[in-house]
Amino acid sequence: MTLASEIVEITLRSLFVSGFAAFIATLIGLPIGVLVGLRKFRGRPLVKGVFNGMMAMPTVALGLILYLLFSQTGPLGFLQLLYSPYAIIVGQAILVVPIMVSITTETIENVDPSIRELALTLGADESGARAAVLRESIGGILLASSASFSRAISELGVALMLGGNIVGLTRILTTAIALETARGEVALGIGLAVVLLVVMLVINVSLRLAEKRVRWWLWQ
Amino acid sequence: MTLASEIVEITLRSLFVSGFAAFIATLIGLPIGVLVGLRKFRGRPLVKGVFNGMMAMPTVALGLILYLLFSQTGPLGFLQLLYSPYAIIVGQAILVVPIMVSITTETIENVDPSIRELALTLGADESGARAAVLRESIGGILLASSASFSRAISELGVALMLGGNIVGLTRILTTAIALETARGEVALGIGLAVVLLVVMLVINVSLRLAEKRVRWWLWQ
Amino acid sequence: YTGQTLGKSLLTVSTTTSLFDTGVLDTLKTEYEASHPDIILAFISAGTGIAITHAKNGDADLILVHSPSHEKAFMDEGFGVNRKILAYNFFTIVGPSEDPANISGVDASTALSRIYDYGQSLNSSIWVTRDDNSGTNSKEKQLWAAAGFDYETIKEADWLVSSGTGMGATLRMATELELYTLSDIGTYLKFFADGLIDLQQLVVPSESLLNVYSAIAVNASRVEGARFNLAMDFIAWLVDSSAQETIGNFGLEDYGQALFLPAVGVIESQTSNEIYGWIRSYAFFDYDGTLYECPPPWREGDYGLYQS
Amino acid sequence: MAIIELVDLRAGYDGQLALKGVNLEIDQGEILSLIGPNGAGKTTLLKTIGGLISPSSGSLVFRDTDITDTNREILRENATLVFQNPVHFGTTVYKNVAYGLRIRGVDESDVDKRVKETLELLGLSGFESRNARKLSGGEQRRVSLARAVAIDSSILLLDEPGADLDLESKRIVEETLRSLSKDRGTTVVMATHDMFQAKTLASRIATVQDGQIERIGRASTVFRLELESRIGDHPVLNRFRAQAVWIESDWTKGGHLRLRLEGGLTLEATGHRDGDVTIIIPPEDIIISRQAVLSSARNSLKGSVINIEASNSSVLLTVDVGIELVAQITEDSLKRLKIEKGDEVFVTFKASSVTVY
Amino acid sequence: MAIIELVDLRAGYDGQLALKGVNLEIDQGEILSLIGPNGAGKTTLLKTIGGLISPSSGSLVFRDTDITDTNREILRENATLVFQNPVHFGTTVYKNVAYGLRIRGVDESDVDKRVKETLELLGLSGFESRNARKLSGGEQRRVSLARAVAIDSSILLLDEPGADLDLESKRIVEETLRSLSKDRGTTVVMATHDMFQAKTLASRIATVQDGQIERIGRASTVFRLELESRIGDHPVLNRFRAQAVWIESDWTKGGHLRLRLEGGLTLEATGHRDGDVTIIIPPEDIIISRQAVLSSARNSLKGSVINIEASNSSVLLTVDVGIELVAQITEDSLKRLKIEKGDEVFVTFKASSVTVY
Ligand SMILES: Nc1ncnc2c1ncn2[C@@H]1O[C@H](COP(=O)(O)OP(=O)(O)OP(=O)(O)O)[C@@H](O)[C@H]1O
Ligand SMILES: Nc1ncnc2c1ncn2[C@@H]1O[C@H](COP(=O)(O)OP(=O)(O)OP(=O)(O)O)[C@@H](O)[C@H]1O
Ligand SMILES: [Mg+2]
Ligand SMILES: [Mg+2]
Repeated sequence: MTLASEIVEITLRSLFVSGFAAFIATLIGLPIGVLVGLRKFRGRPLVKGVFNGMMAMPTVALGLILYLLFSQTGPLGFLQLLYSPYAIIVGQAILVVPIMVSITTETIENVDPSIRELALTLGADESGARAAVLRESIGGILLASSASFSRAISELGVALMLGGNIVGLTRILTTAIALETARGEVALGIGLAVVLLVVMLVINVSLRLAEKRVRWWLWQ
Repeated sequence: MTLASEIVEITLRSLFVSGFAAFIATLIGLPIGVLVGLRKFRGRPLVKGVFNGMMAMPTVALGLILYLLFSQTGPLGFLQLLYSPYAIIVGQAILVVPIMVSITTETIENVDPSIRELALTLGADESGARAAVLRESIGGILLASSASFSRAISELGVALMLGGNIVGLTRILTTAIALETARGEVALGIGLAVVLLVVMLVINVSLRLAEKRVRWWLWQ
Repeated sequence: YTGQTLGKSLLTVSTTTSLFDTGVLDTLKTEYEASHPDIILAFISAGTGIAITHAKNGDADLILVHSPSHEKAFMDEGFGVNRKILAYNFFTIVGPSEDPANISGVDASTALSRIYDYGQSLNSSIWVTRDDNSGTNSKEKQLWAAAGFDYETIKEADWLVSSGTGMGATLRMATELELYTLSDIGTYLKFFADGLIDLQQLVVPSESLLNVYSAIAVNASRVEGARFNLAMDFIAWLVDSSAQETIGNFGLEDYGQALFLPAVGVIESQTSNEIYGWIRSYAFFDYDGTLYECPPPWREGDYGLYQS
Repeated sequence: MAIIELVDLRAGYDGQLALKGVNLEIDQGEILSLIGPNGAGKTTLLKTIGGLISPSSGSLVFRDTDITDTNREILRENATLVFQNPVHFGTTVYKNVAYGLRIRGVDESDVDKRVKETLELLGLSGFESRNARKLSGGEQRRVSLARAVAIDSSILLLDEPGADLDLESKRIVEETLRSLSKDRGTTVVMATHDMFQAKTLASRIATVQDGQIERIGRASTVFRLELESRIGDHPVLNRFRAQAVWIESDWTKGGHLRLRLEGGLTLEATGHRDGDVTIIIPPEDIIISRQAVLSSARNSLKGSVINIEASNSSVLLTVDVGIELVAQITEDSLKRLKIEKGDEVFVTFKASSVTVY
Repeated sequence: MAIIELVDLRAGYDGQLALKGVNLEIDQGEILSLIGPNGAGKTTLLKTIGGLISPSSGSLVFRDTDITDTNREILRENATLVFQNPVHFGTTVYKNVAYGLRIRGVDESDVDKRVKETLELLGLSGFESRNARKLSGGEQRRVSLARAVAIDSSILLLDEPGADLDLESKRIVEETLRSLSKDRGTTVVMATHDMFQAKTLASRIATVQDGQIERIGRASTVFRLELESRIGDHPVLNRFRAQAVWIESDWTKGGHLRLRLEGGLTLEATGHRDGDVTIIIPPEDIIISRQAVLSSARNSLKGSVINIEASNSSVLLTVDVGIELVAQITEDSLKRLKIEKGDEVFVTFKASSVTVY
C-alpha cells in the first residue's frame, strides 16, 4: 500500500468513526438538549452545569475507564468491542454527548418561546412543536454537531486506548499523527494534521454554505 | 510533598493554566465572534465554516507545530517560553479560540437584531450596541467560555509537548493522568480524572446557578 | 476502512511505546503477514504498565517488552509463559555536545557520579528523567543504584527534571534545556538522524546499559480467551533465523548502525562471548539457584525454544 | 349552545394570577369581543381558551367535555390563536400559511388552493415567497391572520386583530370574520382596544377588568353600563329613562321606536328595542324655534325656557317640555330669536338624533 | 426651521428599495403624522430618519449638516425611535427606561428621578422591577414609550404609538406628545393607522404611498385631498366648493364662517377657515318643512323638490335651493308632510352640521 492510499484509508476511517460517533451523540444529545432547553424545571441550572462540566472529560481517562469496561475481563467484555472501530465510536460518542447537549440546550433556550406556542396553536402536537423549535435553531444544531464531530475527530486518548492504533483496522488520523510524532516523523505528523484540518474545513465550510439550503429543505 | 498536596498543586496549576488560556481566548475570540455574528458581509458562511473547522485541530499536531516555533532554534525561541506554563497557556489559547469564536458567533446571531437597533436609537455608540447584544446573549457566552475552558483543561497534546509535564513546573492534571496511566497506575489516573471532573462540575454548576445573578449584575 | 478482519484471525501483541515507535515491529508485521495470510498482527503499544495490564486482562495474546523485573512479576503471577529473549541493544547516556559534566568516554556509573557532582554544584537542571516506570526508566533506576545513589532521593534534587513523558519528547526536552538523559538507542538514533535533537552519545556501551527485549505468551489456562497457539506460532517465527536477521538489519541503512542486535543466536551458542554473560546476568531469571531464560515451571508445551 | 365554558377559572404566570376567577360561556358561532384596560387579562384569557396556558384552578369545558387538566390538545386542535405580536416561522409566507394545513394532513393540492385563496383574501398575493419576518408590520399581521384563517378551525381567537392594519385591510378582516361566523359557524373571540371594532363586529362584548369578566352582554348594553359606570356622578345632559315600544311597520327596516317617558311624554327614535331603555338627546342636535314646525323632524315639542346659560362659544338653553331638555345654540341665534327666560319655544329634533341604549 | 430635510432619498432592504425618492422637510417642534397603507414605507422612513437604515442615495440633512453617508450617530443621538413591535432589553422595566439616560452619563440621582417620573406619567408606577418582557402588550408599549420619552431627545420617532394601548393610556400619550412638542420644542414624527389620532395630534400629515410622500400639509387639507382621491367617481351627496370668510366676532371662540357658494348662495358654518373650501352637508342632518322656520338653526333655505327617491328604510329628497341639496327623511315624514315632486319646501340645518375642509 502506498503512503497516499494509506493516508486516504486512515482519513476515511477517521471520518467514518467520528462521523458515526457524532451521529450517535446527536441521536442521544439532541432530544436531551431539546428537553432541557424547553422544559422549565427546578434544578435546570444544575443539569446544564453538569453537562457543561462533563465537556471537560479528559480523553485519556475516559479511554482508560472504557478500556476497563470493554476489556475481556471487564463487565462489557462479552461485547468483543475492544480494538475495533466500534469501540472508538462508542467512546467518542460518550465523549461528545455533553458538548451536543450543552450547545443544543443553549440554542433551544434562545429560540423565541412564542414559536412553540405558534406551532401548538396551529395544531401541532408536542413533538411537532419541538420540531418547529428545532427548525428555528438549525444554525445552533449545526454548530453542536460540528463541534461534536470536531471534538471526536481530534481526540486521541479514546482512540488509542480503545482502538489500539492497529494498522488497517483502527488507525485513524490522530493516532497516526501521535505515532508519527513519537517516531520523530515530524513532517508526516504535521502533514496528517493538515489533511485532517483541510478535510474538516472543507466539510464545515460546505455545511455553512449549505445552511440556507438546509433551512429551506427543512421547511419542505 | 504528600500525594494530596501534590494533587492540589497540580489541580490549581491546571485551573490557572487553562483558565488563563480560556481568558485569553475570550479576549481574542469574543470580539471576533461578535463581529462575525453582527456584521453581514459576503463570505460570512466561509468565515464561520473556517472557525468551525478549526475546532478539529488535533492537539498533538498543534503541540508539535508550536514546539517547532518555540524551540531554541525556532523563530520564537528567543521568547524562552518552552517548558513553562506560559507556553501551555499560549498553546491552549490558540487551540480554543475557534471554539470561542464559533459559539459566540452563533449566539450573537440568534439575538434579535432589534436589540442592537434599540441600543443605537437610545443613543449607544457601536460598541455600546455590541455590549447590549452581548448582555442579551450571556448564556451563550458563558457556554462559549465554559466549552473553551473545558477543552483547554482536558487537552493533553499541547501541554505535554510545550510544557513537558515537568513536576512542580508544568505538570497539570491531564499530563499527570497520562503519566499515571502509562505507569499502569490505573486507579491514580482515574482518581485524577475524577478530581478534574468534579472541579469542573462544581465550577460549571456554580456558574449556571450564578447565571441569573450575572445577568442582573451586568445590568448594574 | 471500517476494519473488517474478513475471517482472518487477529493476533494481538501488547508492546511498549519505545519499541513500537522504532518501527521495527511494522517491518516484522509485514513479513509475518506475508507468510501467514490468515493472520492479522495487531500491535497495541502503551506504557509498560498498561501493556502488561492488557495481557493480564486478556486483551493481548503476547507481550513484547524490555523490563526484566516487570516480566518476572508477570510470569510469577502466572499470566505469562514461554518467555523468549529476542534482541538486545544498549541504552545510552546522551547530553549536550559541550558536555559540561565531562562524561564523554567514561562508563555509565562514573558518568552518573559526575553528573551528580556537577548537579549538586549547580542550581539549574542538568538531568532529565522520564519517571514513568517504563523499561527505560527502570534501567535508569538501576543505573543510579549501581552508581550508589537512591533514585527516589535524587529525584527531589533541583538539578533533576522529571519529564513524565515518552522518550522522543524527553529527548527534545533534553535538547532544548541542554540536559543529559538516558535513552534507548532506537529513539535516539532516529531523532538524531532526523535532526530533531542535538545531543551526543557520551558513554561507551557497557553491561550496565544493556537492554533486552523479550516476548512472553499469555498463559491461556490463566487468562481466558488468549490465543496461545497463535502466539506461540509467532514467537517461533520470531526466533527463526530470518526474523532474527530482519531484526538485526533494521535501521542499518538509515542510521548506519543497527538498532537491535539479534539475541537468539547469542543465547543458543552460549559462547563465552561476554554479551551472553551480560544477558544472562541481567535478563535471566533465577529458579532453584539456576538462571533460566524461562524457568521450567513457566514453560508450556514443547516448541523447542530452550536448550536448558 | 355553549362551545366553551369557563367556571371560576384562575390562571397566571409564575404563581402570579392574571385571571382571578373568570366565568364565561361562549356560544357556538358568536363573535365575542373582549375589551378592557392594559394588563386586565385579555391575552391571558385568550391563551387559556386556546390551550396554551394551563389553568391553576376552576374548570374549562369544551363541548361538554371538561378539559381543565387533561386533553388540552383538543383546544389546540380546535382553537387557533392569533398573537398580539406577530410571530412567524423563519420561512416564507407561503409555508407559514400552509403549516397548519399540512399538519392536518391536507392534500398538497388542496393546501395550495387554500393558501393562495387566503393570501388573496388578505391582500398578500405576490408575497408567497417572501420571508415572513422581513415584512412591514401590517403585512406581518396579515400573515398571522391568514395562517389562522386558512385552517378553518372552529374557534378563532384574535388578539388585537386590527392593530397595524390599514383601513382597507381592517375592513377585509372584519368582513372575513363576519362571514366566517355567519356562514361557517366559526366562533370568534377577540381582544381589542378599538371600541368601534368591538361594537360593530361583535354579537356580544365582555369587559375584562383585573382578571375577571366585569360585564358581558350585547354591545349596546355593555357600552351603556360602561358609560354609566364611567360617568359616575357627572351629569349627562338630556339623559332619560323611557319605555320603548317597537313599532312594526313595513316601511322601516331600520327600525322605528315609540318612547314613552315619565310624565307621559312621547318621543320617536330609530332602532329595534323594547322595554326599559335609557335615551340621550345630544343638545347640539336640538333646534329651537318660535313657531311650531311641521317638518321631517319627528320630534317637535312645545315648552318654556326655564334657564339660559352662556358658555364660551355657545348658549345652553333649558326648556321644560314635560321633561327638562337642554339645547345648545349659538349666541347669535339666541339674539336673532330674542329668547328670554320664560318664553315659549318649540324644540325640534330628528328621530335619528335620539340615542337609545 | 427644518430640523430634518430629506431630498430624493432612497433606502431599502437587500437592494430592494422601500423608499423611492422621498422629499420631506420636518420643522423643529412640529408633530408630523405619517399615514398610508401597509408596506408603504412608513417604518422604513422612520428608521432612516433615526439613523438605523442608511440611505442608498439622495441626501439627508440634519440641522444644516449633510449626514447621508457619515455621522449617522448624530441622528441616533438626537432622534429616538419607538419601534412598531415593542422590543426590550432582557431586564427590568426600570433599567430599560434608565438605559438611555445612563448612556448619556446622567447623574444617578437624576436618572432615578427621571425614570420614576416617566413611569408615573405612563401609568407604570409599581412596574419598576418587573421583567420588561413579561408584561402585557399594552404595558410593553408603554415601557417603549417611557424609555424614549425619558431621554428627552430633540426628535421623537414613533411607530404606531397608539397600538395596544387602552383609551386612557392613549390619551396620556397624546397629551404627553403635545406638551413635549409645545413646551420643549420636541419634534415628533409618528406613523399611525389611527386617522383620528393622526388628525387631532399632528400639526401636519404626510401620506406615504409606495415609498414616496404623496401629499403633505395641514391635516384638513390632506384629508380633503385624500377623500377626494379616494372617492374618485363615486358621488358624494351634498358636496360643494365654496369661498369661506372667517367672521371675527367676540362671541365665538369656536369660530364662525360665512360660506359663499357658486350661484351666490350663502351658508353658515363653524370653524376657522378662509378661502377656497369644500363643504359637505350630511343628508341626515337636514330637516324639511313646509313653512319657513325661525329657529336656532343658522341655515334655512327655500327650494323646490326635484326628486324623490325611496331607499330601503328612508327617503332621499333632492331640493333645488340654488344648489341641489339631498335630504334624508323617513317615509313616514314624507307622508305626513305630503310632499310631492315640484312642491316648495324649506330646508333647515345647523351651522355645526356643515363639514368644511
Ligand atoms: N409573560 C408574563 N409573565 C408574567 N406576567 C405576565 C406575563 N404576561 C402578562 N403578564 C401580566 O399578567 C396580567 C395580564 O396580562 P395580559 O397580557 O393578559 O393583559 P391584556 O389584557 O392582554 O393587556 P393588553 O391590553 O396590554 O394586551 C398583567 O398584569 C401582566 O403584567
Ligand atoms: N426587514 C425587511 N426586509 C425586506 N423588506 C422589508 C423589510 N421590512 C419591510 N420590508 C418591505 O419594505 C416595504 C416598506 O415596509 P415598511 O415596514 O416601511 O412599511 P410600513 O409603511 O411601515 O407598513 P405598515 O403599515 O404595515 O407598518 C414593504 O414592501 C415591506 O414588505
Ligand atoms: Mg394583551
Ligand atoms: Mg410599519
